[in-house]
Amino acid sequence: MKVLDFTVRSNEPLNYQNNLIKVAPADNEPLPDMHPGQFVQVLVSNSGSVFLRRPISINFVDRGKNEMWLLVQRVGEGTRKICEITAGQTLNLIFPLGNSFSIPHKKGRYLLIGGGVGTAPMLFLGKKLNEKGFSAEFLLGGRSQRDILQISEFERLGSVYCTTEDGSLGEKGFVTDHSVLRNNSYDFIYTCGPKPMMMAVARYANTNKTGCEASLENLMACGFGACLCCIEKTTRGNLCSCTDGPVFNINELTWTD
Amino acid sequence: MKVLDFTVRSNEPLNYQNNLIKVAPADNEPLPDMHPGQFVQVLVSNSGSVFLRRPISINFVDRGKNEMWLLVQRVGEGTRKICEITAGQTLNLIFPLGNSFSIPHKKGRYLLIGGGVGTAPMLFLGKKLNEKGFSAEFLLGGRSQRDILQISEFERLGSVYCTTEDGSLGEKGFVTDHSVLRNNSYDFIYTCGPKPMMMAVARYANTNKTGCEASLENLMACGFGACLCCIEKTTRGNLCSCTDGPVFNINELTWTD
Amino acid sequence: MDRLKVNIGKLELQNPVTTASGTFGYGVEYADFIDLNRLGAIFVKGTTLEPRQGNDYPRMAETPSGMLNSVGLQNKGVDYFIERIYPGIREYNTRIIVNVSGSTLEDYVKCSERLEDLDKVPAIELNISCPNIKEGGMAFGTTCQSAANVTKAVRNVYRKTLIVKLSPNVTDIAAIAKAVEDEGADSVSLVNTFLGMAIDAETRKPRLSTVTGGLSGPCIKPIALRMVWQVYNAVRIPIIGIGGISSAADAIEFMLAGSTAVQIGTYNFIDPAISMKVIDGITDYLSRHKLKSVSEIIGKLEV
Amino acid sequence: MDRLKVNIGKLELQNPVTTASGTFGYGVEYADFIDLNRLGAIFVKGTTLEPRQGNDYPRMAETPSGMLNSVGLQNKGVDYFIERIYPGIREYNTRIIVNVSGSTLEDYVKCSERLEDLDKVPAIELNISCPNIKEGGMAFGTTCQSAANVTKAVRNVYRKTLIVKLSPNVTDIAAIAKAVEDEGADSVSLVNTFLGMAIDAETRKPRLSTVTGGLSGPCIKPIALRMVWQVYNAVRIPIIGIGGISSAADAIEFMLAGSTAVQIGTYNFIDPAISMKVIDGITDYLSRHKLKSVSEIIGKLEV
Ligand SMILES: Cc1cc2nc3c(=O)[nH]c(=O)nc-3n(C[C@H](O)[C@H](O)[C@H](O)COP(=O)(O)OP(=O)(O)OC[C@H]3O[C@@H](n4cnc5c(N)ncnc54)[C@H](O)[C@@H]3O)c2cc1C
Ligand SMILES: Cc1cc2nc3c(=O)[nH]c(=O)nc-3n(C[C@H](O)[C@H](O)[C@H](O)COP(=O)(O)OP(=O)(O)OC[C@H]3O[C@@H](n4cnc5c(N)ncnc54)[C@H](O)[C@@H]3O)c2cc1C
Ligand SMILES: Cc1cc2nc3c(=O)[nH]c(=O)nc-3n(C[C@H](O)[C@H](O)[C@H](O)COP(=O)(O)O)c2cc1C
Ligand SMILES: Cc1cc2nc3c(=O)[nH]c(=O)nc-3n(C[C@H](O)[C@H](O)[C@H](O)COP(=O)(O)O)c2cc1C
Ligand code: FES
Ligand code: FES
Repeated sequence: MKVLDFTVRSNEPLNYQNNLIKVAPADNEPLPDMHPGQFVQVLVSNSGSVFLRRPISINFVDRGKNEMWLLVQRVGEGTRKICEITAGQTLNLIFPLGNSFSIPHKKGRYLLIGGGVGTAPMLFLGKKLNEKGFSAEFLLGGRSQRDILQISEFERLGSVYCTTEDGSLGEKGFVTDHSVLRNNSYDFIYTCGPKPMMMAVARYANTNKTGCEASLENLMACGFGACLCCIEKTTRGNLCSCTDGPVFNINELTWTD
Repeated sequence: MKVLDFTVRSNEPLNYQNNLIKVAPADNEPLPDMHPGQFVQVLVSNSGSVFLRRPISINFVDRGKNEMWLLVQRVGEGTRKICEITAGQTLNLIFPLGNSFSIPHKKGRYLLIGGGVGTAPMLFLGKKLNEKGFSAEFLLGGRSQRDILQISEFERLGSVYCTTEDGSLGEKGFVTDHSVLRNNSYDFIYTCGPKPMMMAVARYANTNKTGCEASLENLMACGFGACLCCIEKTTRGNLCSCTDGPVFNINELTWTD
Repeated sequence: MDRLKVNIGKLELQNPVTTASGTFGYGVEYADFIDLNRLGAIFVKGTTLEPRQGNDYPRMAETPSGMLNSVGLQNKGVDYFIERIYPGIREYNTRIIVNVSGSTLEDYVKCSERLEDLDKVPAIELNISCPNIKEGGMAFGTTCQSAANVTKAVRNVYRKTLIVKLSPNVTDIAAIAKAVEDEGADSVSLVNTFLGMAIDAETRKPRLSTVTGGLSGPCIKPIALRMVWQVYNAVRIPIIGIGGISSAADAIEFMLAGSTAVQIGTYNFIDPAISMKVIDGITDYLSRHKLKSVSEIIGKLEV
Repeated sequence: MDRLKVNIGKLELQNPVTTASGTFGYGVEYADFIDLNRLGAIFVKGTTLEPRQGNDYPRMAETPSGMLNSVGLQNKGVDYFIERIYPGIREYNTRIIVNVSGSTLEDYVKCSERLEDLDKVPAIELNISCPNIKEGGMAFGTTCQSAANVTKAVRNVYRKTLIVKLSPNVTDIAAIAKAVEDEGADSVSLVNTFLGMAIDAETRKPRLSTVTGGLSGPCIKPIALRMVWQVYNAVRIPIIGIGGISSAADAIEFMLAGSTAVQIGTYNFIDPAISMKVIDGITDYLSRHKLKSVSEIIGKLEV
């Protein structure tokens, strides 16, 4: 973990509420090891009302360009202000934080399910699986066509299935309604997105006795295990979702909703 | 008085610590009447630690371009953040605020003395005097050559004399040491700058029985008479420097140090 | 706009959005920025029996998300108010409520008495919580006994709506609210400023001439909100919530915690039109949440 | 670096910059960011006699220039601390001070007793001011009598440096400081968090599972500073200043107001290296002001 200034290389709006921000260490030092599921804590220094840092997943790491990608959805003041930062400006990050998705040891059918901006860590995970020589399939859900992000990036890494609530892209409905889930069986499922979606995915995985990991988005103050604010009730007691998580095996979770 | 969004037309650094920011109403409505000595209250919306607005004098009004100029010296977080705003961005201002320098009714010798960024309102005042058909002379003081701002603008309006503490421009010393004060007598003196400078100017004016107005820079919370935080002790009791001032006749002031 | 109406004791306000004493002058200071007649009420400047010069400069220091002030109740006294200011503002089509401050119990009583006859002043707010005057002021608001005493004395001479403004600088604000309720206060308003302090590390001097001053602004909101909630659970009289309100959401939070109306103070300095935005925002909230009346949110925190 | 040395009772700290309990884990959480050995001291996590699960999620809400927390002293108990954590951290080359919390007087006494024998824990901080537990906690810190009782009881069994951490949720913090001084406390640390509250207007629910929580961060600094100044004028024992410190200037302000040392809390979350910057900033200040020792600024506010 370190605190480091990054230079924003580009900041590109992907749709009405999501920006893709590419950053590189301001001192040009090579990026350290980072793993899919890990996140960064972004300092929002250009706002009068944001005090705490904001957790954002590592969307992708481009080693060639020594670049890290952040996919940010504007939901409030903090994410809005992050998206206002322009190329050349500085972003101060604490990183890399959290545990990571477990990478399998052998070939198999792996399904990566992302909802909304929860698709962010799935790109990095898909790439890691590819690098290991494993194929990945992606099931992406959103309200409408415009909410499904980075499709062409995902397609480079494996098969992509989509659901939209209005049917404007892929199958109509929620991710867990997609036919791919009925017609196939998977060796492991990874998921990140809104809690109700992840709970539905977990139910599917349980029913089908498929291993499954979910990445939680609990509220965080520090992001590195110091405040105990981000706890998640688990079968092992209250765990920190910033250090013991954000990725949890669904068997450990005691979600009640 | 109104609260209005302005669009920043340009923001140009004049030296290591001063920026000239030109703004125009975002809605393109013509600027209302404004008078030299008046100021604006700038909302600093891009900082995590600035809460109150910052008072900045009206440096110049360019009616042709419907533009107002602000000359800002970076002394702390607020002024630093104001100077970070780039062309095209928005600046929210409350304006025009305060009383103004009294404009004479007949020709005479008028000396406008500014120290540091206190020269800001003098440009607008010099222009107003010119428009009335009166000539103005400017005595500008600073620590060093680079601290004397907008000389060519001033030269367009009248004779310019300078003092610098290190002698790098004009006469060496403080404004009140300048030979022009010994060699001439004036009908009225206007001054704005650091308090010790204005007090020295006031002493000179008193000694020479010259009328004199000074523009104060008291700490302000509101800027429009609502909080009573900015008071100045005067012969008429505690007055608000934001509504009864910022310009005071030195005869009213009870400066003790 | 009936859906915004609220009642503070006998007093009906056209909406719950009012402006806090000492931050809104006599209203006129804001006439360029807003339609004063749209306000629920204006709490005018702290008024004392005798004129007061207030404290020396500097009287203000900026703090994180807030400010300290030590104005010290600068005002020209109640007689000047009645003769010179009241005639000018009595035409407003909103409620004018005078904030009554003092150093002695007698001051409060006499000042309140003189205000009783003003036909367009339907209520007074008893400021027993000003931290910026040497004698009296906050001291009255920090024990149940003294708060009860001053309330009782004023209640004896003042028959219109009596609002008592509480100090947050206490261990148990609910007990004090209870004490003034028991003496016949029609309403409590809370909070006044928190006693705070700022230092200039470079000069080693206090930033205020008075060393300490009153803290206000968004920084105090979480504490003020908690106090409103505690008082709501302790008294039956209506509460006017105050402390760092800077948006309609803030105002609604105060109402959910138990405020019947709110006062906006310091944030008027940042955005002189904030009060209008808060009124509009509350109306919008009611529509979005399909509520008929703003009274449906008062105290309706779901715990 | 002798010029930075300060003494808290019998205890010498290499510099006045320490980190606040509950915001700094056991130190290890920050080992990647800073050299822990440079700290004046580490106040480790609130420790109780028995293990505590803490409160339910959500435990945190952001507020203007601050945050609310209701962690509720989640910890594995004093025995676990002694057996499992202490061996790992006793090698630090800085002072380790344990924050002792409890629900009953007996809890405090027993917990303190067990810590007395730890050779590398030269002091404890008695937390009589936690607003986040149902019983005990803050209640001990809000009256002189109860604060005195718990101090006395612990003083009887604990001979090393005893620091009592005061609650700011009181009318007269100086009186409470005086009461614990009279019972033999070696030092007081202040302030703990302010009881506050946050509401989500849209859902009408409290943002914390516990409804209320403790407010910390820069927002509270002006009040905390005032309290340090008041306590400094009331007691003779050294004060450890706490509340919203986010820069060297803040730390110096607390020292000018009368603190012998300071604790940095919430701001560690924003900048995990802030403590090092504060140490460097104080050194720089001493040089710029041509001061030989940091003790020359303690209580040296020029009023
Ligand atoms: C480990 C982790 C990884 C994340 N990765 C990403 C990512 O890659 N891209 C992305 O856009 N967002 C991500 N998030 C969510 C992001 O942190 C929040 O959206 C952000 O903190 C909201 O801040 P705000 O100021 O914009 O909104 P606020 O004004 O603070 O809140 C707006 C709304 O968002 C909710 N919210 C606030 N904080 C969080 C949070 N930490 N998690 C979930 N909801 C929250 C609030 O309850 C509120 O409803 C991640 C969160 C976590 C914990
Ligand atoms: C009527 C008026 C007109 C002004 N016109 C201009 C102008 O045209 N250009 C310009 O650059 N500045 C002007 N100032 C001064 C400017 O307002 C302050 O420099 C600014 O508020 C400082 O804010 P900050 O956040 O940068 O500094 P802070 O961090 O707040 O303070 C930095 C230093 O500046 C001092 N300071 C803070 N506020 C003021 C203030 N209001 N007046 C004087 N000193 C202050 C502080 O005591 C401190 O020493 C004017 C002030 C007034 C009252
Ligand atoms: C500059 C200033 C002057 C004030 N004067 C008074 C006053 O005269 N009487 C009073 O009861 N409260 C006074 N207050 C307190 C406010 O009315 C209000 O209670 C407090 O500021 C908290 O609200 P806010 O955070 O919205 O400002 C004053 C506050 C400020 C900032
Ligand atoms: C998340 C969190 C947990 C805390 N836990 C404790 C604790 O266990 N014991 C304690 O005495 N104080 C605790 N505190 C209070 C801090 O030690 C400190 O007194 C307070 O946060 C004010 O300082 P700050 O504004 O610098 O954070 C906690 C504060 C926070 C933010
Ligand atoms: S966010 Fe602080 S411990 Fe997880
Ligand atoms: S700054 Fe508020 S009255 Fe002058």
